[in-house]
Amino acid sequence: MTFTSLTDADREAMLETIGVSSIEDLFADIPQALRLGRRLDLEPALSEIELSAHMSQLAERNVHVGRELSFLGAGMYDHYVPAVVDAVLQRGEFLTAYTPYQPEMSQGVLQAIFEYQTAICELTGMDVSNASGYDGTTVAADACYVAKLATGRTKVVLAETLNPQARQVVRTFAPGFGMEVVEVPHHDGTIDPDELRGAAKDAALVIFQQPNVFGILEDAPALAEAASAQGALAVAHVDPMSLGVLEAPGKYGCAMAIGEGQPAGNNLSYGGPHYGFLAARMDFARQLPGRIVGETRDRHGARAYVLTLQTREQHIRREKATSNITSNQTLLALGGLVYLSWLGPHGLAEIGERSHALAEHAKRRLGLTLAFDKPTFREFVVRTGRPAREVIDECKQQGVHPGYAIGRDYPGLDDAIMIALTEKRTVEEIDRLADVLQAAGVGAEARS
Amino acid sequence: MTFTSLTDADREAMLETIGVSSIEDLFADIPQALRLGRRLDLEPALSEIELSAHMSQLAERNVHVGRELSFLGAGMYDHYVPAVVDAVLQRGEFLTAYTPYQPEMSQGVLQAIFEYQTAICELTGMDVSNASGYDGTTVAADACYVAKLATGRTKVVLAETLNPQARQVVRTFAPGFGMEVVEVPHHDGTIDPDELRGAAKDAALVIFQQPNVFGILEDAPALAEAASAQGALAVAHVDPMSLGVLEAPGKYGCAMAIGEGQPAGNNLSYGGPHYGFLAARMDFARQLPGRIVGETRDRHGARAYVLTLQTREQHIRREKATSNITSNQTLLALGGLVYLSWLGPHGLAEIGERSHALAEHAKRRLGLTLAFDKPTFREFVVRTGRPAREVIDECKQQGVHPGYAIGRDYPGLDDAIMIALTEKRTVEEIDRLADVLQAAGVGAEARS
Amino acid sequence: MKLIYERSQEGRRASTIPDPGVEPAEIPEHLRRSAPPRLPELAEPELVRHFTKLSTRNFGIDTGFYPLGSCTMKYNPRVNERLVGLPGFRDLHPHQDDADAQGALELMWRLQEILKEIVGLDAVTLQPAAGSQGELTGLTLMRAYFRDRGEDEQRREIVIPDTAHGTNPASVTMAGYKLVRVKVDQRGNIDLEDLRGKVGPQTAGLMITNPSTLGLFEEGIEEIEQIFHGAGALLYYDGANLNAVCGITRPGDMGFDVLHFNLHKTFSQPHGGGGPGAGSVAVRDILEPFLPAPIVARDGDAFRLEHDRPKSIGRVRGFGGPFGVFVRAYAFIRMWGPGLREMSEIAVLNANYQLAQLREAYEVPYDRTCMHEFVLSARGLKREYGATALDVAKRLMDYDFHPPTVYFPLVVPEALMIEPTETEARETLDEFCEAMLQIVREAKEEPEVLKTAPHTRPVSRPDEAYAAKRLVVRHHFDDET
Amino acid sequence: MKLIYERSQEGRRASTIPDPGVEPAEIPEHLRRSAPPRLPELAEPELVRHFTKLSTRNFGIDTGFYPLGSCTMKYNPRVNERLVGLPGFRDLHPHQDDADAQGALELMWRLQEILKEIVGLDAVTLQPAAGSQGELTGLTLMRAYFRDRGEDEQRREIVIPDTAHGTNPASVTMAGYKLVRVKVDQRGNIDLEDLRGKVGPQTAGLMITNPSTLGLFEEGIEEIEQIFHGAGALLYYDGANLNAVCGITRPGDMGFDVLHFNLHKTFSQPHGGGGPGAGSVAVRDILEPFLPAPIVARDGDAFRLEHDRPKSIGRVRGFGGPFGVFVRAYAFIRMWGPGLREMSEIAVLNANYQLAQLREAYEVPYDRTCMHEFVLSARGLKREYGATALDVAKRLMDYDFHPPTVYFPLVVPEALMIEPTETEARETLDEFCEAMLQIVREAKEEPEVLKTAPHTRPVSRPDEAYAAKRLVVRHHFDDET
Ligand SMILES: Cc1ncc(COP(=O)(O)O)c(C=O)c1O
Ligand SMILES: Cc1ncc(COP(=O)(O)O)c(C=O)c1O
Repeated sequence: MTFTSLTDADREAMLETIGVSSIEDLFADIPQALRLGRRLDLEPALSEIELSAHMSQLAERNVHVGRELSFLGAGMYDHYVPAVVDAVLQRGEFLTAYTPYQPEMSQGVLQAIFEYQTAICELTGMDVSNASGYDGTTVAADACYVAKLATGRTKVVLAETLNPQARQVVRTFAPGFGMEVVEVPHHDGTIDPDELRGAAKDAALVIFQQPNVFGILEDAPALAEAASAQGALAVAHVDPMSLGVLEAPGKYGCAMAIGEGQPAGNNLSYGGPHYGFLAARMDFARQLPGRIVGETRDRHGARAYVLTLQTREQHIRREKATSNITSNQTLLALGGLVYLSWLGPHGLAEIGERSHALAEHAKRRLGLTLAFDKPTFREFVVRTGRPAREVIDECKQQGVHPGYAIGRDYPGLDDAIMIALTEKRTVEEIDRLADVLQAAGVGAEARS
Repeated sequence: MTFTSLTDADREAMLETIGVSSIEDLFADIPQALRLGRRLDLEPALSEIELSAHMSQLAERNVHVGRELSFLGAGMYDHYVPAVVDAVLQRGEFLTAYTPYQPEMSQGVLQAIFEYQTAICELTGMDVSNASGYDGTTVAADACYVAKLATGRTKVVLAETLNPQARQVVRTFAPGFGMEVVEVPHHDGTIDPDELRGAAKDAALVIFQQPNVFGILEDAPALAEAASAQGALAVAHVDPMSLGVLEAPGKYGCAMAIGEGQPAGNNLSYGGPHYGFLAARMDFARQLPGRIVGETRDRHGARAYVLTLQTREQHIRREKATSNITSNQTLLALGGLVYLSWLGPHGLAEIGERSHALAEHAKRRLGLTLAFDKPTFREFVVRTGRPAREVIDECKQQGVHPGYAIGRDYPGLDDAIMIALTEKRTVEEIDRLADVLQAAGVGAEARS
Repeated sequence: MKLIYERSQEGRRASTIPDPGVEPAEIPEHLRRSAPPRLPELAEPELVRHFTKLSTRNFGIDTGFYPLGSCTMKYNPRVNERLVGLPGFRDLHPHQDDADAQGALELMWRLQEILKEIVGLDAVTLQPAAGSQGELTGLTLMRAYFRDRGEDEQRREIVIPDTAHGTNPASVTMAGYKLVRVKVDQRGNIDLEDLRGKVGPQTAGLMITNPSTLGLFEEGIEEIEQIFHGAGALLYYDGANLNAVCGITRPGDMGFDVLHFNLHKTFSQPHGGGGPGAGSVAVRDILEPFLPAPIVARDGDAFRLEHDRPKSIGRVRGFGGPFGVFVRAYAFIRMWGPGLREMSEIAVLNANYQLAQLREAYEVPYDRTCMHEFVLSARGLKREYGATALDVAKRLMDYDFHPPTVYFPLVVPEALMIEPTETEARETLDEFCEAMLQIVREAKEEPEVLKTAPHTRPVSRPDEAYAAKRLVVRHHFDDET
Repeated sequence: MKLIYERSQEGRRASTIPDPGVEPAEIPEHLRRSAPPRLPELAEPELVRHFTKLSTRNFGIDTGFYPLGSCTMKYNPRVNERLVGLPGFRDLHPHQDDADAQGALELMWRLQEILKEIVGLDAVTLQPAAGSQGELTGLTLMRAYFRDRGEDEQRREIVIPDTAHGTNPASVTMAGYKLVRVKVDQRGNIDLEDLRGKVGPQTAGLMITNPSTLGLFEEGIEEIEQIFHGAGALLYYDGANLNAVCGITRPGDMGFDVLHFNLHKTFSQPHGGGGPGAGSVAVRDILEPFLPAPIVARDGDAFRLEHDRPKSIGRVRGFGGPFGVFVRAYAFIRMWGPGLREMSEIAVLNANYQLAQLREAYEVPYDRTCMHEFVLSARGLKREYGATALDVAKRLMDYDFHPPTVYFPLVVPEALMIEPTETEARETLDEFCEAMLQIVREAKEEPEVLKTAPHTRPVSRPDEAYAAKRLVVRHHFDDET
């Protein structure tokens, strides 16, 4: 009864209006044999009070980033999400609305998406952004479909230094798209532009990541150039938090820029929901998946915003649509917009610079062997000389999660840990990391 | 810079408009000798990120009711505050508004207060309620001032079973009001109506509490009758959460009903901010302190709400005002309204019945000697046979706070603990209380 | 109102970033940003005002009745927002070790179990990000199944009725299948005659909602099941309309082999102006080996992410899925408990109650007892007074209602698709119906009022063609050419 | 719009209360409730809609500019709402043992220290619930001090200027003092001539704000101090206007002996439609023994509530004070740090900037550099066009601004008291001034527009006299007579 208003009096009056004698009658069209005929076998209903207690117990059994000192990254980052983000997202008018099909009812969210699109375009140096994709992995698959529509080609080239989950998602869907996937291996942590150029022949697109999966800076301009030289679309998978300090993909010849929005304004939330972003040069606007908001004028000539280029979409084009996406991640993208507005250009640059500086400091402070000796951004891979899982377990006993065991994704790196730094970390915390690693027998000579 | 918009360009343009050359010039009227001439000696500024970390550390050092099993009550109760309350209070339009001086800008809060006043009148059986007092102690002092204005008498009679903090506050302010305070002692936990009748002679008012400070049910109708018989105003200090099951003071002859609103919709928050409520028979409307909202019509005849009877108030009547109150506790009272609306009459009665039933169950389950063998409501005092502080400390080692050491307020009860039950508690938790008490050598025979 | 970029002033900011007090670090010159992104620059007070004001130009369920058919716009319990905000959920890193994420994994496991019971199927993946992705996942599972049986080359077709939601055909194409359309009969059911001719050894499966997008239960479902299973094909259930049948009938019992949930619809997720959602997929045992990894598995009292699934189609999204959505869906279902059936009963009751009040004034293309939603046609209004479904929709705004879904399903001309959900009070249902009836009178008496509606919203009838022509899809700064 | 009671329907409810599964318990018959309170009955969706809609009929700082003079309506940082919601603060029982409330006590202790430094005094009590209660507390402290010296009978008078806020005289009466009024001179300062004649052995003290409610710094403050202290009296500082002078000048250094803060003003507490506030009181050492108990004391690294204060006036409120307000005030000050002075500088700059734009079009009764606020008079408008301060206020609403404080201070006819605060952007200040100037033009050209304003709000000029006459102060149910 808590979320419904039906009283017995209502029920009777309503059944009478309908002209049936019981609710059961309303289900007459369902063949008897198919009726369930029993109550669902679910646990007893909980009141809000009991539910809160139960959920608190579940939540307590998770070690969140406030409960241990965490250097986990690998695609999801513990950047600070300011209170204004929550405050805006919890406004019922945003929270409980749906896709702005009726622009008169939804100028708020339409304008917000338009502002979001602008922010993504500014970050990436692109002309057009959609209203969001599901996450940083699915936008990679989206990019493939765009490239197929745009080039007519079917070959997908992925850098091996692209996030493994993104590569897996592309592999899952490519066959359905009628596309085949080729990977270009890394050498010492980065992709060789010449090798990529070879692989990109006849390719619809090339997707590489900057900074790459190891936190290393690829020679992204050279990779983009290698792809474009073959007529393949160069697609950069970028970290939004790097774009205050790293060049915008649009400035080095990419056709599209995609990425995971989580670091920019979303809580970690055990992996979702977050937003994926996808932006492109104007040439590809008509091939993009998902919602796009455009500016127009209303009956009285006033500025207004609407969903535009809807002829790309499934509800109009059906089996010829550029994508099947309907529900997207607007609320999370709105979080991204609020966050980026809170930061402003200077805040974004500062986070980039300071996370990066902390990472460089950590490299020096830990004094461990780097898996790859190349310039990185805010994340780096060290070798511990011991099975990484053991080292991690021992550090966790001390309340420190030293980072991601990247050997899980890249054979031969079983003793490697990838350490991520954000603006939330401090020099003292890095000292603590050094201490627990040392106690775990890693970097014994590091203690200063 | 975070909460201000002033850029250097703004500053210059603004100074120019003003016609001064520096901000310093604006302070020319302040005698040189009085200028501080140094920076304030405060700790360095914190960013939101650092502040959050710092405040989390402080918060972590408090053992809140989610971290131990708590049977603390004694005026503040751990009832469940539903999520809708927060959701409403966090609406910026309510949260960041002030007193509705301009009714056109504030119909939202005015109507809400009108609804709150109605709810308080319904609970207490009174005709008029103000928009809130500071808390359950200050409304007792308010009631004294009302009674002085209404009766011209100056004697205040307090039941000894009235919350000690409320009595202390009355004692602090009564001299300023030109009133003197008399207390009527309890006998075996309750007030004797005949003794009260004697004390009430020439009194302006009598304040008693129902259920009283020990959780015991006074013979409230008899107390009210004893006060009224002497021409004193009978004032009941009531627990809102009891009023689904206990009679409304208006029904047994009280002139006023006051109380602490916290149990009804406010978080514990280490004692505040909460709301105090004060309601009265219509006869006393013109003596009440604080804001009162009334219904009226606007220029077009539409229903509207305004602050009314403002001629009582300090901004009009100044030294002749019925009170000096300006800022009150509207937001917390709004929380109360939302909460009471969430409960509805049935929910309120259920909480009362169930908390009460749990308390009776706990009495049986613990099997301890009661300090007073009289009917109680959701809270009761037991004797432990050991210094209460020791028992409490030992139980707390086991993660259970068994209750309030009421010997602090009432000499001779040094081995007593007052145990409060709310709808959040369960039979299993009472078992756990029994176990830890037993381990502390209390109620050894209680284990079933 | 102004764009946030138009409120921006150089040098302002809301954030302060702590200075870690370490040496600045280098970025290789040729990779360094050449010009800063022109993000908004404003102090926090202005930021909050901007978004507060924007929000007042938006309409949500919290604002009022939102009978957007097919979208199940039910009340979103506020407690769920509090629960997803618990630090143990909100701040849990997805790479956290299973041992330190037991609460989250248990929640997911329990949700898997609950979902299986609700639909009567054998296994669930929570990974898909939304209904559409659930469809693509389900179809990809079907292909994997047939590939495993050596039938993928042979079975190239998916049958879809004309009433289908646009995502269904779009997903079919994206999964590499060929679309075969089947007609709808006089009662709004799939035309069995037409169907039989279209199913054969080339058929991979059927894809339908049930109740259909007409809000009608597919009366021939038992026969349909036989036709497909008889031909060795599979049945896909689009779970968008599950709100009609929870605890009443189960897709698994109807014979469906694979389905997606729209957790955000049936189990009340705030739709957030477009999303997030979750498109969890349930399958019959024969399809289980192909489910995406990871899946949450239970060993005694411990829970873990099972990655090692050799026949899996692979990953469809990052990590285990949109966890925050699971928290809310799980909480929602736990509050209903075994009485979840009542949710669907009331949803269906509410819809029929409105249908009863509107069936005279509007045309009802298939006049049957509806399920949780119903479709009217404004064809009569259009013919007689020139008032279209769009006009009705726009005029409803002036009565403070969000319009229903319009012009869908496509088989109904001038369609108005109304889904009240179970969380609406009778008075609200009545008020909406009164407005709908009043609009019919207006169409007759003062059609101009409809044609120029809405009259009370911040904008009125923005020009979509103009938008598509100009293609201004981002703010252009003054200094740009 | 409807009252929540008018939306109520018997039998509906939002809450479910767990059944503990124990025997029901008795209540003595004659104490049992005879008829249930008629609280609202509605399901949660309707509840949320009701209050959401109500909120849209309210204007807060988050909505727009709110220059309500004397109330310091500055932006309320959102992070503070998050911080008070930390379970360690939100769910801490006030009877918790000191050892288990160390974080809360440390926060209060730190706040006490900070407040002392800001005002240059020696001791602080956080207990008072609001400014008014701070006044009453301060005056009661003064009485205790004089009683202790045997002078209470002799010193019965408190001097207050005509500009004083209404709470000051009201508090004087409630503290059992007699009020003596002192005039204001041509420059808006206290008339020293008048003052000298009113201070003597019968004087307990002075009570003023500085800057005064005219927004002007009391230029004779040094002399005033000598007059009072010379007569053995004390000086009370009403801290309502502290936003003007933080880090610039300190009441303690000016010679004040006791003051209250309005933590909710200066240190940015959401005013919540009327409250909560906090009226912490600071005193010079001579008054410290009398402060209300408990006070937070520090022993090394441990903090405790000190209850044992033999000379204390006693308690003025429950527990240690409005703790949630302390959390926010402490957080606010920590974000500013030693640069807090800048807050006051900008507040004063913003006020002078607006004053400069408006001083031509409106009358400025005391034309000096203002502090954080300024007072205009609409006397000229009234004389020439019949437009009153109230008309200006109402018309401002149509420009989406909250009106300033009107008709206060009483010494200024047709007063408009404008306090922009430091959190407003220059554009906002400009827009408000433009509206004020436009209104002057309107007064000239179309005075009716003013007289009938506002035109854009849910109601317009509700009849206050009618309200006071009818005295409908609660909903009356239909079945009542
Ligand atoms: C019938 C139907 N199928 C599928 C979908 C797609 O679901 P989603 O929006 O979650 O991708 C929708 C909703 O949009 C729908 O209504
Ligand atoms: C000058 C002045 N003094 C005292 C007060 C009283 O403060 P409070 O509202 O906190 O009781 C106020 C504000 O209302 C004020 O403006």
